[in-house]
Amino acid sequence: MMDGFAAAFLTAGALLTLLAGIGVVRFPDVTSRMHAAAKAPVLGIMLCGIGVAFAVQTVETTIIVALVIVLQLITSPVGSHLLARSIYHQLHPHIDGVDELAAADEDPPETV
Amino acid sequence: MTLLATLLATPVLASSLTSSLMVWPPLVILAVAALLFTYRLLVGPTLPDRIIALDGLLAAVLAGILVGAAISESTVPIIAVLLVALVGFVATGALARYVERRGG
Amino acid sequence: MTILLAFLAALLFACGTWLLMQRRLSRIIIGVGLLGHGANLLLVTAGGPGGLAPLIGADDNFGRYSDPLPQALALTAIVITFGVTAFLLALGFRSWQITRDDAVEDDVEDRFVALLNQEQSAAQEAAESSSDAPDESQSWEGS
Amino acid sequence: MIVALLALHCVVGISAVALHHRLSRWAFAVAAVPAFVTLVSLATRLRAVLDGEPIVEEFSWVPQLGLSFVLRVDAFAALMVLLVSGIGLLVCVYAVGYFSHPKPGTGRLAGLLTLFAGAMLGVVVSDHLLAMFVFWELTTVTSYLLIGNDDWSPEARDAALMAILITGAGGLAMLAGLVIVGQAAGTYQISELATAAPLSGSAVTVGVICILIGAFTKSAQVPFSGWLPGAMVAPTPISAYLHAATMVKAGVFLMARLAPALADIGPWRPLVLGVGAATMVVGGWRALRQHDLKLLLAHGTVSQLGFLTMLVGAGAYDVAQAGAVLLLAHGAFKAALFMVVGIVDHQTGTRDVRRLHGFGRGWTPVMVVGVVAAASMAGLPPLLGFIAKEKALDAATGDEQFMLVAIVAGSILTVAYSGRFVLGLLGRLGEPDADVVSRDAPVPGWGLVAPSVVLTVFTVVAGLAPVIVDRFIRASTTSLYADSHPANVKLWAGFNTALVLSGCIIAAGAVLVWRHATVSAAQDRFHTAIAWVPSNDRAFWGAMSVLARSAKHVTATVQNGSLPLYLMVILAVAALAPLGPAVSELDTWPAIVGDVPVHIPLAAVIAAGAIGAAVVRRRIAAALLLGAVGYAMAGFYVVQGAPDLALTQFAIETLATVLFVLVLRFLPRQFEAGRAAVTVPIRLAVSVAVGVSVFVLALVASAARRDVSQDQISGEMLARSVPDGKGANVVNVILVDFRGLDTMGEITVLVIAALGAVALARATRGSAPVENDHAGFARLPVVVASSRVLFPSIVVLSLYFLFAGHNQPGGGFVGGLTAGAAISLRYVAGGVTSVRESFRFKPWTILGGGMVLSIGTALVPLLSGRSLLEHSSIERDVVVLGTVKATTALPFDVGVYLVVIGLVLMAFEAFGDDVAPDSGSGSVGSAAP
Amino acid sequence: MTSLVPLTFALPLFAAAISIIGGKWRSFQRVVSVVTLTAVTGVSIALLVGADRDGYVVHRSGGWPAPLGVSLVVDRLAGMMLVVSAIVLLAVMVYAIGQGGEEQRRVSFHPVYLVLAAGVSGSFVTADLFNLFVAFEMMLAASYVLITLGGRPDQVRSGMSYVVISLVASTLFITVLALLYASTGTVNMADLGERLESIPAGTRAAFSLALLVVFGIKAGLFPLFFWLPDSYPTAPGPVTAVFAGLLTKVGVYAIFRTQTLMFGTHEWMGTVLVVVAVLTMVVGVLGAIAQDDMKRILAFHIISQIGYMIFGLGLFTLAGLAGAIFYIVHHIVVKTALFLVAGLVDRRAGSSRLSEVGGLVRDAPVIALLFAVPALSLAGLPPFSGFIAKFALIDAGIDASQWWGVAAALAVGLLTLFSMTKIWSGVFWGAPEEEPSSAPEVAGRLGGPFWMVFATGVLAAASIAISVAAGPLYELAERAAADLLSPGGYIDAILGERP
Amino acid sequence: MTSLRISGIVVWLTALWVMLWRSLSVANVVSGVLVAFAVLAFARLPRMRTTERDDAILISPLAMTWLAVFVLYKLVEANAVLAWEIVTPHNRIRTGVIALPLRTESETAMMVVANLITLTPGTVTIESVGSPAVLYVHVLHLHDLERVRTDLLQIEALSVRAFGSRAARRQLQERIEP
Ligand code: NA
Ligand code: NA
Repeated sequence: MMDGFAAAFLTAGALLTLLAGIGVVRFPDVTSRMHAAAKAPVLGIMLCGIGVAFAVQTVETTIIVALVIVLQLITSPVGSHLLARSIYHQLHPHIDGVDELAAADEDPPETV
Repeated sequence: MTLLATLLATPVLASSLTSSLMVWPPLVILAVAALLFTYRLLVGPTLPDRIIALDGLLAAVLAGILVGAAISESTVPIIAVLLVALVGFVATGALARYVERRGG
Repeated sequence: MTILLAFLAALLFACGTWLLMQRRLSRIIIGVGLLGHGANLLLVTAGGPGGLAPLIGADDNFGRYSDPLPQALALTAIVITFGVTAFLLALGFRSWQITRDDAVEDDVEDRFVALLNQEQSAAQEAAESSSDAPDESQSWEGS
Repeated sequence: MIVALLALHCVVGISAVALHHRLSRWAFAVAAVPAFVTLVSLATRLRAVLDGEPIVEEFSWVPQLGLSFVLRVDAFAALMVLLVSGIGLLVCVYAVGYFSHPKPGTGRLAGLLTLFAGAMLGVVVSDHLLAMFVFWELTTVTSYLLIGNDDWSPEARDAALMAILITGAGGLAMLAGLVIVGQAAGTYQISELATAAPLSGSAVTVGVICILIGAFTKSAQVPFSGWLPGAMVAPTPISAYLHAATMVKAGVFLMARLAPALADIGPWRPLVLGVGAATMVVGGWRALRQHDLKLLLAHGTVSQLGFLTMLVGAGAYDVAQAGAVLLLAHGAFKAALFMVVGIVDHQTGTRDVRRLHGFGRGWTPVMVVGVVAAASMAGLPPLLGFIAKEKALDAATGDEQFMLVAIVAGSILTVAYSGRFVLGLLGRLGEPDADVVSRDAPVPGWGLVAPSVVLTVFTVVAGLAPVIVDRFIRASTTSLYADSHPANVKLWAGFNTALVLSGCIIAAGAVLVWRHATVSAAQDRFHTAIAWVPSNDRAFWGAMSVLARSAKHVTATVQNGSLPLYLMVILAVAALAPLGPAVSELDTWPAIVGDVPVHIPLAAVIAAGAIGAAVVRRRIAAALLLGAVGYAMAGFYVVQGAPDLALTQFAIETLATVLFVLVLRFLPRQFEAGRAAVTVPIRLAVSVAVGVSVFVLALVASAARRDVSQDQISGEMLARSVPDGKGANVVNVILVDFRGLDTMGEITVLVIAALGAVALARATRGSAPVENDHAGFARLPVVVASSRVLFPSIVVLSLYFLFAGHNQPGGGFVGGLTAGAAISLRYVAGGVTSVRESFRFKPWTILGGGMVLSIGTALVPLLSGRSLLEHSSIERDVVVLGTVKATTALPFDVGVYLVVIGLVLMAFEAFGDDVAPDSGSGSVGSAAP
Repeated sequence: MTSLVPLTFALPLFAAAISIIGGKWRSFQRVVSVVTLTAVTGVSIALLVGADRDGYVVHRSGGWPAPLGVSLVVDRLAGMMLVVSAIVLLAVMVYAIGQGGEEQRRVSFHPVYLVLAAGVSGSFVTADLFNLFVAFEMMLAASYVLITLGGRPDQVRSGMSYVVISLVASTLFITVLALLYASTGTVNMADLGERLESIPAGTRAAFSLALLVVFGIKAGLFPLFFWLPDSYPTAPGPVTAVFAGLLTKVGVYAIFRTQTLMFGTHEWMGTVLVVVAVLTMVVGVLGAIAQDDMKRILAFHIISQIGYMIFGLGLFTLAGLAGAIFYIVHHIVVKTALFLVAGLVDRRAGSSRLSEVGGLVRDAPVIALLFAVPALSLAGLPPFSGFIAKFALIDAGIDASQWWGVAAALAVGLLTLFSMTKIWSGVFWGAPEEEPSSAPEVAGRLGGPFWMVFATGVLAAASIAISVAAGPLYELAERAAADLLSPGGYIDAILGERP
Repeated sequence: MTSLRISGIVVWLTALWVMLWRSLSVANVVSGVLVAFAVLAFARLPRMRTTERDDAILISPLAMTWLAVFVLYKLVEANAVLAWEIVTPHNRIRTGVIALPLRTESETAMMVVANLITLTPGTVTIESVGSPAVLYVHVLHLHDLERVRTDLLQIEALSVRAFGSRAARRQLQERIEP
C-alpha cells in the first residue's frame, strides 16, 4: 500500500520533471522556457520527496524530506527571480500584452 | 547490442520495493527528462536557455537521487538533495548576475 | 571497472585533452576540469563496484559498503583541484587586467631564439645562393 | 712538504688576487716567493731524489672512486719542478720590470700566475692519474683567466675561450681515457702502472686514444694547435711562462710519464710519432711566415712541442733522455727569447720585424741574449739546444727512421725561423717605408734584462759543461724507465751520423735564412694555392658557429614557447608510453559491459556535457556544460555509494560556477578563432590517443586486481573506524584520522591558493581592498530580504555538516564549502561589499586561524611523545544533554572548515570587485563586445 | 627520534599559519621564517644521523600502523635530501630577506615559502604514494604563487604555462594512483612494492612508465621539460633559485624512489632511462647555448644536469646510483648558488642579459668569485664538487660499458663549460653592449646587500665543503644507493617484519 | 488569535538545526539555540533598507495554514495549466509585464509575496521598486489583466495575515479599506 503511494508519487514527480524538460525543449522562446523550467522541477522534487517518505517510512526521512521541500520552496524562487529579471533586462524578450515596467521606466516612480 | 543486453540483464541495487516495475518508470522518465535538458543545454541558443536547462538537469539528478533513496530505503543520499535545495540557487543567481552584466 | 565506465573516463580524458591544447586559459581550465572528473571517475571505480555508503551502523543491515578509501582520496583531489582552479582563474583575471584577454601567449624568449634561427637559415640560404666566394679575410695561416 | 708548497701557491695566489689593487705590479714580487721557496725546498732534498729516493705524500679524497692525491717527486718530477719554479721565479722578476706602467688588472695577473704555477706544480708532482687530472684542469682554468685578463679586448676573450674549449675538450677526453685505463689496470697510480700487467683490449685502445687527445690539445699538437698562437694576446711575461716553459709541457709530461706503460698499446706510437712530426713541421713552417716576433716564437713553440712529443712519447729510454734534455733546453731558450721580445715590445711598442731597424748601443746585452738563445733554439753548438738535438738524432738513427726524417725536416725549419728571428731582432727585416721605432728606443733597465741573461748563461754553461745537468737527466730517465741505463749527456759525442745530420741541417737552414725573400714568396704562393684548407682559427670558429646554429635550430624546434605544443608533446608521451606494455596484457577482455543501469543516463549526460564543453565557443557556456558534467558526476557518486563525494561535488559545483562568473564577466564572450597552435588533426589524434590509453589502462589495471592476493587496505579501515577512529563515517575518519596528513596538506594548498589569488589580483595596488560604489550592481530587495533568512540558514547547514561529519555525510570540507555558498549568496545579493560584511573577521584571520587550529591539533600529540595527528577522545555524561562525545578530530576539522571559508572570502577579495583595480578606464562595459 | 620526522614539514606549516596571521609585521614574519628553517635544518641533520645509524627512522602518523595510516620514513637518501634542501631553503630565505623586493612588498611571501619548504620535506619523507601527491601539491601550489609573485605580464604568461603543465602532471598522477589502487588495493609505497610483484609484467611496465612520465614532467626530462626554462627565470630571483635547486630534484627523487622501490630494476627500464637521460642532457645543453640571458642559460642547464642524474639511475648499479645521489646533492647546492648569483648580477647591473651586462669582475669582484666557484663546479671541473659527481657517473658508466652515455656526458660537460665561460665572458668581462633594462644598483664593496652576498657565499662554501668532504659523503651516498637497490629493508621498516 | 512575539530568525535557525539532526532532544535544542546565536554573532546579516524590526513578526497558525493551502492550490493549478500548455500543440501564451503595487512597507512581506508569485507557474517577479514596493511580474498567460492582479494581491494579504509584523498588518488594513 505504502509502496504503491511511493511509486505513484515518485512517478508523478518524475513526470513533472519530464514535463519541464519537454517544455524547455518545445517552447519557442526563452521567457516561456523559463516559466516551464522554473517551477515544474520544484513540484517534481516535492512529489519525489513525498514518495521517498512513503517508501522509507521513518521519522528521520520524513523530517529531512520536509526540510528539503521547505528549503526548496524558499530558495527556488530567488534564483528564478534573478534569472527572469536578467532575461527581461538583457534579452528584451517580446511582450505580447502590456509592459507596465517599460512604461514605468520611462516615467520612473519615486523611490525611497 | 551486447552492451544493452548486459545492462538489462544486470539487477538493480538491492531493492525492497515489492515490484521493480514500480521503480523503473520514474528512473526512465527522469533519464529522458535529463536528456531533454541536456539537449537544451547544448543548443542554447541564449545563455539563460542554458542556465534554465542546467537547473532542470540538476532537478532531474536530484529527483533521481530521491528515487534512488526510495529504492535503497536510505536516508543518506537525501542529505545531498537537501544541500542542493539550500544552495543550488546561488549558482543560478550568480549566472543571472553574469547575464545582467554581459547579456545573454 | 566496466567497459561503460572505462569508456566514459576515456571520453572525459579525450575531451579534456582536446581543450588543453589551445590558447585560452578559460578553455584550458574547463579541460583540466574534465580531466579531473575523468580521474575521479577512475578513482571511485578503483575500489570496485559501488555499494552502500560507508557509514557504519546506519544502514548496515544489508549489502556491502563501497570502498571508502578511494572516496577520501577523490575528495582530497577534488578539493585540491578546486583550490588550484581558483588560483588559475586569478591568473586569468590578472591576464585580463593586463591584456584584456586570457590567451596564453608564446614565450617571448623562445620566439626570439626561433626568430634568430629563421634569420640565420635565411642568411645561410642567401649565402649558398651567392655561391662559394672564398672568404678573403681568413687565410689558412693561423692568427 | 709538497702539499705545503701547493698550499703556499694557493694562499699567495688568492691573496694576490684579492689585494691586487694595492699591490699592483709588486704583486709579482709576492708571486716570486712561492717559486723561490719551492726551489729552495727542492734543493734541500734534491740529492736524495736523484739517488732514487722520491718524496712521496699521499692523501685520500674519495677512496671508493679511487680518487686520491698521491704526490711523488722523483727525478723527472724534480726536473719539471725546476722548470716550473725556476722559470717562474725569473718571469716574476722580469714582470716587475715589464709592468712599469701597470694597468688596473696587472696585479691580478700575478695572483693568477701563482695559482697557475701551483696547479702546474701539482701536475708534475702527481703520481696519480686522477690527481694529475685535477691539477691539469686547474691549469686550464687559470690559463683561461690569464689569457683573458685584459677583458676589454675581444681578441683576448676569444683567445681565452678557444684555449679553454680546446684544452677542456681534450681534458674531458683524457678523463675518459684515464678512467678506462685506470679501470683496466686496476690502479690510477702512475708508478704502479708500468709494473701492472700489460694492458690490451679495445676499451684500452679507446682509452689510450682519449688520453693522447688530452695530451695533444694541451701541448698544442696539430690539429689542436690553434689556441696557442691565439693565446699570445696575453702579456709577454705570461706567454713566456705559460706558453713556452710550463703549461704546454703538461701534455709532454703526461706522455713521458705514460709512454713506458702504454707505448706498446696499438695506436700510441703511430699517433705520437705522426702527430708530433706533423706538428714539428707545420709549426716550423708557420713560424717562418711571421712578422710578429712573438707569434714567430709561438709557432716555434708549437714546432718544438711536436719535437718533444715524438721524443718523450716514443717509449724508448734513449729518445726519452733526449726529450728530457730538450725540455730543459727549450725552457731556458724559449723563456729567454720571449723575454727579449717583451723587452723590445715594452721599449718600442712594436714586435713587428718590419718596423724594427736595429737598436742603439745600450741594447747589446739584449741582442746577445736574443742571438745566443736563438742559436740554442737552432741547435747550434756549443749550446744546450745543440746537445738536445744531437741526442735526439743519435737516438733516432737506430730504428726510428720516420722520426729521424721528421726531426731533420723540422730542424731545418727551426734553423730557418731562428735565423729569421735573429734577422728581425737585429733590424735586417725592417722595411724602409715603415716608421722607424727602434733606433732611439730607450735602453731597458737591468731588472728587465737580468732574468733572460740568467737563462742564457745557463744555456751556454750547460752547453759547454753538460756535466752539471748530466746526473739530473740520467736520473730523470731512470725514473721514467726503471731498468734503463742512460748514457751521459755530453757536448761532444764523437763523430757520428747525428753530427753529420746536424751539419746538414744547419747548412740547409742557413740557405733558407739567406734566401729568406725567395722562401717567403714560395710560402705565399703555396698558401694561396691551399687557401681552401681552413685555418685552425677558421675551423674552430666555424665549428663554434655550427654549434651555435644547431643549438638555435634544435632549441627553436623543440622549445617553441607554445603551451599548446608543450602539452601536446607531454600528453602524447603520457598516453603512448604506457600504452604499449598495457595493450599486451589486454588478452583478458572484461566480461562486464555495465553493472548499474542508472549509469547509462548519467554517462549520456556526462558524455554530452564533455563533448559540448569541448566544442562550444562561448566561455560561459563551456563553464555551464562543465557544470552539467559535475552534476551528473555527483549523481554518479550517489549511485556508487559515495555521499560525501556527492556533497562535495555539489557544493564545489556551486562555488566553481560563482568563481567562473566572477572572472568570465570580464573576459571576452567568445573564444577568439585565432591561429591554432596545434592543428585539428593532431589535436584529435592526441586526444584519441589519450582516450584509448586511459581506456586500455583502466581495463588492464582493474583486471590485474585478480592477481593480487592481499585485501584492499580499506577493509581494515572499515573495521577500525568506529572502535578506534570514533566515527561512523569512514570517509571522514579517513580524512581526519587515518590519512589526516593528506588533509593537512590539502588545506595548505587551499590556503596557498587563496593567498596567491589575492596576491595576483591585487598585484599592482598592494593589499588594501578598494571601496567601490557598485555602480553596475543593482541592489535587489527581493534577494537581499531572502538572503537575510537564507544566509544564516546555509551557515547553520554548514555547521551541521561540520559537526555531523564524523558520523554522517559531511565534514569540514563540505561544511566549509557550504558556508562558501552562503558567502556567494551575499555576493549575488549585494556584491563584494556585502561579502566583506558577512563575517566579523578578516579573511586573513579566518584562513590563518583555521590553519593554526588544524596544524596545531596535529602537532600537539608530538609534545607528549605520541604521533603526529594522533587523536584522543573523551566521553562525558553531562546533565540534561546526555552523553557528550568529543575527539580532537573535531578541532582539526574545524580548522579545515575555517580554511575553506577563508579561501572563499579571499577569492572574493581577489576578483569580487566590480571594477577591476587597474583596468584603466574602469569601465567594464568597454571590455564587453 | 621518530617524532622528529613529521617536524620537517609540520614545523614550516605551523610557522606558515602563524605567518599569515602576523602578516602585517614583516620583521615578525622574518624571524618566524628564519627560526623555523633553522630548526628544520637541525632536525634534518639529526634525522640524517639517525637514519645513517639505524637505516630507517619511521614515524606513523596518527599512530596507525602501515598501510592503514600514512607512514613517514627517513632513510639515508631522504635524510640527505632533507639536509641539503633545508640548508638551501634557509640560505635562500636569508638572501630573500636581504634583497627585500617581493619579500618586502607581499604579505604572502613568507607563508608561501614556508609551505614550499614543507612540501619539499614532505615529498622526501612520505612513504605513501597518495601523500606524495599531496606533498607535491603543497609544493606546487606554493610554487604557483611564488612564480607569479609581482604579477608582471611575463610572469603571468609563464605562470599560466607553468600552472597548467603542473596541473596536467598532477592529474596524470592522480590517474595513475587510481589505476594503481584498482590493481593492488593500496597506495602505500612499501605495500605497492610488494603487491606489484604479483601483477602481470605488462601492466607493471605500464605503471612504471606512467609514473616515469608523471615525475619526468616535474623533473624536467626530455621531452617533457620544455615548459621549465620558460617558467623559472621569470620568478623573483630567490624564488627562481630555490626552484632551480630543489623542485626538479624532488621530481628526480620521486623517480628514484618509485622506480627502485616499486618496480625493481629491470634492464629495459635502464635502457629507457639512459636514452632519456642522454637526450635530456644534449637537448638541454643545446638550449642553453642558444640563450642570451644568464638566468635562461642556467635554467636550461638544470635540464641538462637532470640528464646526468637519470643516467646514473638508469645504470641500476651501485656505483651509478651512488654517483647520481651525489650528483643530486651537489647540484642542488650549486644550481641554487648560481641563480642567487644571477640575482645579484641582475640587481648590480640592472639586467641578467649578457649583452646588457659586462665588466663585473672589475666592478663587483666578490660576485665574480661567487659565480666562479659554483660555475666551475657545474661544469664539472676539479677540484669542485661537480667534478666528483661527474667523475663518479663517468666511472660508473664506463664500468657498465654505457659508452654512448659516457660520451654524451663528456661532450655535454664540455658544452656546459662553454656555457659557463659564455656567462663569465658576457657578464664579468668586457663592457655592456646595450643599455640594461633597469637601472643598476651600486651597492658597496660586496656588490650587493650583505645578507644576499652572505647567503650566496654560504652556498658557494657549501659546494666547496661537499668537495672537501666528498669521501665520507660519497660513502654515505653509496650506502643510500645500496638501500635503494635492495628495497627489502625499506619495506620491512614500514610494514614490519612478516613471515 | 494568539500571536507570539519572538525572534523569528533564532527560532527558524534552531528549528533548522534540530531538523537537520533529525531528532528532538534537549541536547539538540540547546545546541541549536547556541548555534543560532553563534551564527548571528559571528556572521552579519545583510542590511535592509528600511529600519523596521524585521524579526518582530507575528505568526498566526491559522492564517499560515490558509496560505499554505492557497499556495499549494496555485502551485498545482498553475502546473496543470503549464502541463496542458506543454503537452498540447495549441499555443495560449500571451506574455505581459504587470505592476503590482503592494500595500505593506515591510521588505520581508514583499520578499514573501515576490517569491510566492515566482513560485506559482506562469508568473515571475522580475523587479521590485520603491517602498511600499511595486512588484513587476512577468505573466505567461495574460488574458485577463485585472484577474491576475487580484489573484496576486490575494497572496500578499494572505501572507501578511500569516506572518506579517504588526506594522505590516496595520498598513495592509489601512490600504485595503482606506
Ligand atoms: Na722548432
Ligand atoms: Na656583455
